[in-house]
Amino acid sequence: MRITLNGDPYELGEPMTISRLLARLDIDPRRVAVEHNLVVVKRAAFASTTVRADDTVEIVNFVGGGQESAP
Amino acid sequence: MRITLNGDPYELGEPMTISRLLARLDIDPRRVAVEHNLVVVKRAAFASTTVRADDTVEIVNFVGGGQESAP
Amino acid sequence: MRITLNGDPYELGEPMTISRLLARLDIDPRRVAVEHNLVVVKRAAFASTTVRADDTVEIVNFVGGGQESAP
Amino acid sequence: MRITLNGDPYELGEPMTISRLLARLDIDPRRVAVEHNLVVVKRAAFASTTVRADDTVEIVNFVGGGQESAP
Amino acid sequence: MAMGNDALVIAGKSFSSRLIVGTGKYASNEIMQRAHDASGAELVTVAVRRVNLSDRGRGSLLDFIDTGRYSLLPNTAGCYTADEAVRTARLGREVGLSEWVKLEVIGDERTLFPDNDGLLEATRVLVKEGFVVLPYTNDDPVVCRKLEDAGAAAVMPLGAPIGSGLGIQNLNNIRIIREFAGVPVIVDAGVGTASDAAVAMELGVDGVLMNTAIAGARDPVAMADAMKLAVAAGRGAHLAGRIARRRYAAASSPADGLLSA
Amino acid sequence: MAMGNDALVIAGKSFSSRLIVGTGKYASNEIMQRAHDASGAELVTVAVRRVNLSDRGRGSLLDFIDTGRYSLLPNTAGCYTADEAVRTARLGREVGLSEWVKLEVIGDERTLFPDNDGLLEATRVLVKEGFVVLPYTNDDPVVCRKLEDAGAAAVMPLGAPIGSGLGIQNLNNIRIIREFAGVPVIVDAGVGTASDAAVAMELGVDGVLMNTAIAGARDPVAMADAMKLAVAAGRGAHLAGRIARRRYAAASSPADGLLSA
Amino acid sequence: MAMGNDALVIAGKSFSSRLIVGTGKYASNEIMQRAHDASGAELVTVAVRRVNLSDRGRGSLLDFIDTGRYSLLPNTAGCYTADEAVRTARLGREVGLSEWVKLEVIGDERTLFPDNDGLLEATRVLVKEGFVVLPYTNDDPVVCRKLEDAGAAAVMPLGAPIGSGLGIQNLNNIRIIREFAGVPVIVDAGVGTASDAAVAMELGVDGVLMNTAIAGARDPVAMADAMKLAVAAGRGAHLAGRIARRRYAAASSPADGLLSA
Amino acid sequence: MAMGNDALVIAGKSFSSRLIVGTGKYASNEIMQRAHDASGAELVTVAVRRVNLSDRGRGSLLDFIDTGRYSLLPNTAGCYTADEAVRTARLGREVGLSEWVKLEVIGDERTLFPDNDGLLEATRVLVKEGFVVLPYTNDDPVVCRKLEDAGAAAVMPLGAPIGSGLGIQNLNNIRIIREFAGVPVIVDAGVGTASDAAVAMELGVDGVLMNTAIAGARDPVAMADAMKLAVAAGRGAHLAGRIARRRYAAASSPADGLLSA
Repeated sequence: MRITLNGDPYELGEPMTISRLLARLDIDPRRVAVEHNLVVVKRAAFASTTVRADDTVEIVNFVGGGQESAP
Repeated sequence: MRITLNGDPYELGEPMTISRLLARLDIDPRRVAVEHNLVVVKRAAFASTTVRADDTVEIVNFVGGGQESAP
Repeated sequence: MRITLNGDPYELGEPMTISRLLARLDIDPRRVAVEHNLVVVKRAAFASTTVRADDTVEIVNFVGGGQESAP
Repeated sequence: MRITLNGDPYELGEPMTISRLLARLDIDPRRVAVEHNLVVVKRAAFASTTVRADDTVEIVNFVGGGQESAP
Repeated sequence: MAMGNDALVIAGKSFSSRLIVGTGKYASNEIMQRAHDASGAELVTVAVRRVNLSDRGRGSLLDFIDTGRYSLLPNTAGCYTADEAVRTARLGREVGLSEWVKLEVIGDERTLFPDNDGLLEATRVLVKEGFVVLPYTNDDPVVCRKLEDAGAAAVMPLGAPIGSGLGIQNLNNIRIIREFAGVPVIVDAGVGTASDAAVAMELGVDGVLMNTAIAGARDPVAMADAMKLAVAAGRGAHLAGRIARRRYAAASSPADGLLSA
Repeated sequence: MAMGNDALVIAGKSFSSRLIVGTGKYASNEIMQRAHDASGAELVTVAVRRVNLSDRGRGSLLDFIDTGRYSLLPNTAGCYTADEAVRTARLGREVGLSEWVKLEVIGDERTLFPDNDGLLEATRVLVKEGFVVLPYTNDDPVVCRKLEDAGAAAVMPLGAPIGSGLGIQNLNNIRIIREFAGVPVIVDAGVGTASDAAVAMELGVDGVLMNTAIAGARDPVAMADAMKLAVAAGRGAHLAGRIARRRYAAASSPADGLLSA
Repeated sequence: MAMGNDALVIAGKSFSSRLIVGTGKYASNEIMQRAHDASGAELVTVAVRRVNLSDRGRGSLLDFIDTGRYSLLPNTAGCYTADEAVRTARLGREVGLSEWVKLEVIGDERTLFPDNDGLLEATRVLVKEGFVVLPYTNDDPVVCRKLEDAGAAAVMPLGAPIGSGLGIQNLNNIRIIREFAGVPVIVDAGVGTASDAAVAMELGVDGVLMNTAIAGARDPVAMADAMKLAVAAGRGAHLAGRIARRRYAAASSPADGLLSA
Repeated sequence: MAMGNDALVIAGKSFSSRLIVGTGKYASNEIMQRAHDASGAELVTVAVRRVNLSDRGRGSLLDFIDTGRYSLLPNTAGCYTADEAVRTARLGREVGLSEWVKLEVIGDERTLFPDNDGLLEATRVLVKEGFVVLPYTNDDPVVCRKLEDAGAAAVMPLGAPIGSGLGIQNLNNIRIIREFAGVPVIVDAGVGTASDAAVAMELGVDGVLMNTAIAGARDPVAMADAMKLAVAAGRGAHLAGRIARRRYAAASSPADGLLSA
């Protein structure tokens, strides 16, 4: 099964929680925020939110930036 | 019967066309524009448009002005 | 006998050294400079320089001032 | 015999008037001014002023120029 | 002469003068008339107001503007909402029998800065009704682009607050607006004296609109003449291509042939 | 017209144009001639140089200046001492048969700033010899007063370094010089574009002298025309009396009679 | 010392520094860290971006920002619609566990000028959701008032285009904004060097936000120190009350007691 | 800290502060003392005047200047000829037992502009007598070079007229003077507020001297502190190397990783 992860197709294998997805991606959950099908998921809900086929997931963090960037 | 003319109450007596109203007010119809109940009346329709009780009439013209005026 | 002291006539009585003149004027010699007949007198020479009749003496000190003053 | 003409040595051959010198140089006397041994020579005196050996002569005219030129 | 074939074209209409003038604040209509004449302007903006029913004394403004010589540009001065501005524009069209309107929607009565939202909304409505809309706006390149997209026939960014006489405050913004705009750019408001108008034109804008700088001068007629010259001077310099700036010294006389050489 | 009786008078001689132009740096004498024509100038400054004895090719400069129309103002461009300047001035008088001289004594070859000591010394000598001396000087009110006391017919402070095109750098000094001077003040050097000339004239100075700004423009003839207009515009605005500056907003349309009222 | 009890207060939170800095464009995170230290800033803005799944190499930005010392200000840099900006702000809140957001809705990719409509819309949404919204906007007093009415905790008008380093282009507008605003005014963007920051603070604004001026300097750490000093200097001068301007001369030494007297 | 090893060196003497302050126009000697303390200055200029024989009331100025902490710089304020200035300088040396003198020869009592001829003459005399001469002069590169050639230990061009508070009027001249001078350049006079001092230092000059801007401020002590910071800020920015100016837009946040991407 596939999902859209950060804009790209991603092969997930089977449904899993956001916590497991982050673990598989080796991402520290305390440093990121996750949007699941356009809804922000609170960190506390990572373990109870399941990503399924065709879902859209965004995982973001902070990067250097001062004022708006030109596309 | 009364109408509201340029923001003030005005005693009209009887219903009359805009042409007659302008004549009574001694206003040259070629120098003004008339709004009748928030609708602009074309000059050609002055003679066929009747002002009735409680109507609202605005009669405007050009005055000196360059850039917007402070209220 | 008279001298000109700081631009004004001054009654000296008798010839005297600059040291005595300063003492009489109650001026601390360490805080001023003295010009005697247009020549600057070193502090060390105050005691050995005598002011005589018709001499011109200037006694100056430091005052507040940043940039030039309008006359 | 040589003179210094406009800063350079110049072989004159024999003493001659400024008028003749200008004629030899094919220069219209009405368009120039002449300095002879650092003294300006009036145009009227061109015919009566003789240039001799070792004299210094400057012949100048107007050229385009607005504000001072860098050397 | 150089300016001859350098016309200002707005909505297909051609003007040989790039100066647009107002009709407010003059000591008398006669002085206004002479100032208009001296300014060489061909486009004159007028306000739309209720006929004064109590005092009908002073003659109509139009008795002092030769509409054969000057095109009238009704404005929506004093309007604070899109609705008011639209109503005023429609009435102005009936009085002047012209589709042109200098659109103003004011956002603040102290600074008379525009309300760009209301301005954009009114522009859309009036363009749909066939008006030639010239909106008075802030010197904001994004707002100017939106107005152009909405169908404005020109954009008229302010150089400084109305009547301030401060001259163009933000040369960079005006230059950017001119660089990106696909319609004429007219600097509206802020000019105080002749050089301000020249500076604006040198930025490459297409025209300048002013009222107070002329009407409020000690001698309005002489100032109108000066403004006419300044707008032409600035335009001419823009087209002629100025020299580059250098920190110092470039000879303008030949270095050779000096006596000292 | 307003400018008609507003002549520039120097040493008793009257000029209807307040723009003085140069003759250097033009691509050709023909372009110079057309630029002079477009500028409306009546006074033209020329440099004095040794006749080139080796190459007599190109015709004389004077073939391209109608001395019936233009008065010549010989200059001492390139002189670095009072002596050189005096010698050059004397020779210039013989060539041009005129007492007028634009006196330059340069103090630094990089910036071409004047040497005010040498300038003052040369002014004294030449005035004694009956010259009408117009000295190019720094924008220093004290130096200008000394030059006037020495008999200069006008003072010509620089607006910015020669050929820099930076425009008037120190408006305050130029204004002070104009305020205190008893002779005409001509801004000499620094103008880059039309508005710079207008700004100078608005300060109240009596004229502007320029060369590079016109000769170095992409289109010298068009720029000369723009400068003519700018000088007249700035002068006109100065005489007309500009409005006061305010931080914001002054209505230029009446507040009463609004639909919203 | 004078600044001690002159805190910048935004949404009830107090800062002893009036300088807000960015985290972009640094040659390395180490240099950024040292520049932040030198700047004395207490508020640091960061961008929100997708985690790079392919390259996880370089450590997290947060490893170089001591969140005990610096408060984070997530921004919506690069968002071109209200929706994007709102989504980005919500995600930023989750990462940083803070309600504060530097709201940016860009209207033009060349100039990076804000889209004030989108900005206003996003401000309304985020304020309703409990965000402390600091919007980056144009120097338009009307837009600033609308943002304040919409609940913005401060307004952040630009001094000049992002990264231009031109300094405050429109002093008059910034002063007007400060005069009318009921919330803190932070000048965001346009500062190029220390004096630009001092000029902004002297206008009375409450703070300055900059990134490129520091990160892009030849020596970012030294420039950060200079900016810290400049912001304090400008603030101090504003509070101290500068002398009035005069065209010339006022003695600062006594006239009496001169030898010449 | 960065400034630590960036000392101002004049005639071999090293100062850690680049701000030189005056002692005139203070409401009281106590306020002056606190302002000096806040300014961080190490060099303080004082005027030389006749002792007031009639009123000996108020204590000596020196009771309020710790000569262990501050070096005194006697000035020749109010002198209008080289002779007066030389006499005054000699007397000042005797009072202060220091060879240093801030040399002033005034050429005009309204503007207090220097008389550069007299200044040069007095400089030559005093240098021969072993003085360390710091002449107050106009912003004229040629005059500054002559003063340097005459042995001046530094040159002190004015930024604007004494007490005007106008700020640096001619940035280009000051930059040129700094570029060509072989001795320290101190901007003397014209500073009105903190940013003016920062601007001067950013031009690369070695120091700033001011009196009225501090003494005449509403709160002289706070302004002295602001000036200290501004001078350090401007110096720091000069050394740090500012970013280049661009007309618009340079991103300071990365473009990739946007949600919209």
